[in-house]
Amino acid sequence: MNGMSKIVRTMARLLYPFVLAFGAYIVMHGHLTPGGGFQGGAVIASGLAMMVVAFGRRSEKHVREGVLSVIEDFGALAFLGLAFLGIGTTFFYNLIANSGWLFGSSVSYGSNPGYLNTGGTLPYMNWAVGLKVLAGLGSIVVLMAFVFGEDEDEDTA
Amino acid sequence: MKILLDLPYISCALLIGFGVYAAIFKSNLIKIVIGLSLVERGVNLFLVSLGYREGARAPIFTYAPTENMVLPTPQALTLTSIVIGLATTALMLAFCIQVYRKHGTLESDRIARKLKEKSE
Amino acid sequence: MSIVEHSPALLVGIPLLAAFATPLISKASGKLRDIFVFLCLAFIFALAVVLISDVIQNGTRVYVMGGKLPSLTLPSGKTFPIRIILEPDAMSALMVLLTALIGLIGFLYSLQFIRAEGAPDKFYTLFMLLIAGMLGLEMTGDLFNFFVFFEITSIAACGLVGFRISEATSSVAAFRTMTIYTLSGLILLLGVGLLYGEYDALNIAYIASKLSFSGVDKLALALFIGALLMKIGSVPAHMWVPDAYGESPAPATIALVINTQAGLYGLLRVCFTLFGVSRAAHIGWLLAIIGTISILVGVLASIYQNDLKRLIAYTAVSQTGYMLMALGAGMAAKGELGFGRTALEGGVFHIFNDVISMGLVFLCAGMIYRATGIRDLNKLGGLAGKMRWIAVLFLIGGLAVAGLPPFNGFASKLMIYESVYKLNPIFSALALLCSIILLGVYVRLFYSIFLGSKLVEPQRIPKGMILASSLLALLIIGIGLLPGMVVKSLVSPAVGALMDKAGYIGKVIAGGM
Amino acid sequence: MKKGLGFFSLVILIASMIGGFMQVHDFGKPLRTEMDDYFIANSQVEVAANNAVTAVVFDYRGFDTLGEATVLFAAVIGVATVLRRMKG
Repeated sequence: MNGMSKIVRTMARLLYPFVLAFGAYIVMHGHLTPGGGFQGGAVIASGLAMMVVAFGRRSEKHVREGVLSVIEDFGALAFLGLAFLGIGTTFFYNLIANSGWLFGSSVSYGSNPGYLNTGGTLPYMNWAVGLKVLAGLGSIVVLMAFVFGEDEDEDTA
Repeated sequence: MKILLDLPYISCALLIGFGVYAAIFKSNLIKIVIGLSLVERGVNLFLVSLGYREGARAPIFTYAPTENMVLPTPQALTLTSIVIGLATTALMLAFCIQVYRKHGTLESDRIARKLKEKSE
Repeated sequence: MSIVEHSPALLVGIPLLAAFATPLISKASGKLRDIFVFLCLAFIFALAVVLISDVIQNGTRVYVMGGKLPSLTLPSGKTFPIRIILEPDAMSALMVLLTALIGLIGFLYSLQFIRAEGAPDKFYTLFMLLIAGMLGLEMTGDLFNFFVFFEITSIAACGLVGFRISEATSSVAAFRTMTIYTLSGLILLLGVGLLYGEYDALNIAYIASKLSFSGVDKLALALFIGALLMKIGSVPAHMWVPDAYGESPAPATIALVINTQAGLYGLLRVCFTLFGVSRAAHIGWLLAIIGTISILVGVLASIYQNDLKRLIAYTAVSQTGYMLMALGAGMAAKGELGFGRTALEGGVFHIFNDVISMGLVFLCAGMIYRATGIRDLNKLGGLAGKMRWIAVLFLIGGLAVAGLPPFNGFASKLMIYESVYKLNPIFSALALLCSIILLGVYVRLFYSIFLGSKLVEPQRIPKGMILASSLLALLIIGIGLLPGMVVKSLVSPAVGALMDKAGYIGKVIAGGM
Repeated sequence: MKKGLGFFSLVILIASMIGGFMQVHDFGKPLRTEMDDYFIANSQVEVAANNAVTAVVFDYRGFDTLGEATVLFAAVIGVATVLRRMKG
């Protein structure tokens, strides 16, 4: 897979931080606005895919499958750990909601402007799942993009 | 008139029907994957349209009036099923890549012929 | 917090923990990973023993995911469950025990098997995911959750089928298997959607208590049955079985065998709990007919096979047919009338026996392939001299599959013949005939692999693989000697739990406070 | 021949499915909503989340989401297994 022209590469480099910021926003506000860990993670992974398409084989050094798979494992373990957090009561019990810890303040029923410091384990889980999805989708993209070696590239492309 | 009101259900049926047709009668592996994706989209559309209430809004309380919201469960189910569909599609495409690497083609009858030649 | 109370959640959580942590740990050290996976599997097995002894003593358990109490199934003042509820009854517990056992034996076998295949970390991860998916599938009491675990097992299983990338056929086989699995998963999801639209609920017990058998309900149930028949590889969709069983590495194949039985468990759950055994008579006939055709097709196709693992895979199709026939006959007799209950017990007992004996045969086939690198029966021969112990193990497994007296397969097949004969003598006669042909097939197989002129020089087989297979052989002989005890202590409670629809529903509906 | 058979079965499949879907409740008028009304009414009080869908996804049906994350994990491992570099 070869990279694309200089114009595309420059635009991709310009857009990349915005895509990342937008994805992080969606993950962070998952419990308040439409979106959540999966959606935000997918947005970030699409940013990774954009870089892979624009830079081709040159991006292989920066977006490494090994690093992504470690991030994915950590995301999955964090999600499972958050689920195990409530095992004193039941598996998946939302221990932090309405407890006063970080993300633990309460909300009353009805419309409100949206308070970030709410949701209990939900924001933590959103972050865990977001990490997992961005790394998982990213590593699928990387694996599929670079599956053919340099020499095979010539005759199959 | 009822037919027009139930248009989403009919489009689900069409999507699922065309998808199953492609998955069974096409010989190109990529087309089979496309067919299965179509089926999955049809089922997802069906799930999401089950939860619609007339004139209702999304079940999110941020800056929104609280009366008349659509059902949240079908949306959650659809979200789950979309991710599952994505995962299956990715894995099937990986198998397609591997088949292409091994046999140099994606036509199932040609692959079958090659395998037969090899075993003889 | 007691471990008994939380055992259903831990039985899913621990294998998932093992699966997620395996890639990280194997980056550090391969030996550490082996120890870690073994400890997790041993813990799962211990939990399964705890669960089954508790369930048989105290009846069906409920575990509410994320509730204020594990047993608080309904929210305060309401009459409907809102959270996901795990509901292992005696039948689930039996399947869980079997899955944990096969997981442990498959791991012991693969310790020395998989190192030669490359990428052991990925193999163990997929293996643990498959085990986790099956454990969840067997315990869940929620329809959508059932679909999710169904898909976990499908994807992990297909990853294992395509594991041997050096062989030209494995990716084709994996693609075919994946097509069938995906289609069956989507059909299942459509059925779940139909029932959700009708009752605004996903809990199996709650839906079963409300089910009115309108047109939509019947359509949904038909979709469930169709999807699960595809998953277990009965006749109209049996073509994936030889592909999948033939191409996967041996320890993965035995996990696939129990995965098929987990699908059969889902079919039982749908027929007995959603339908209720009193309404399932015509479905029973349908299943019995499909089962008989599966037996015929599996046995007849196995005669013409020349590939070792594909041949055994076709006999596995016929074994699934025996279970379907027995369970269908039991349903057709509504579980009463004297022989209905025997048929159900025979079917469930045969699930147990089939996993063990089929597993042993597949493990032996894996060792033969490992020692010679050949799967073509025409090129194998005269291995008995160098592989005496494996020849004995293979003979035990083959005779158990064919259903010869001293082994476990005989006990369950006898129950099946007796009871099915009272429903319809033709089914029973065909099944008996096929068993005789099956015996012929295995004798021929044994002859062409182990006797005759020596065609290849086998390599040495590591001790761990032989040890794991010997454990299964011990189980076969043990169950064959004491079938009455196993039926009484494990199978009979499972069948009782399956037929007790009111008890299953009552556990959820009466759980409010 | 094969094409005609395929077209015929396609028409039958779609017609029977439309027939089945027509028996489902009318679009936009669900028959029962008690479980979902509970989620809408209680997601803010019990889970402290404004977004009822996220409350369902991560709290009430969190176990499904764990399964879903596992499916994605399995797919990634599966892709990595199938597309791994072969020795030699």
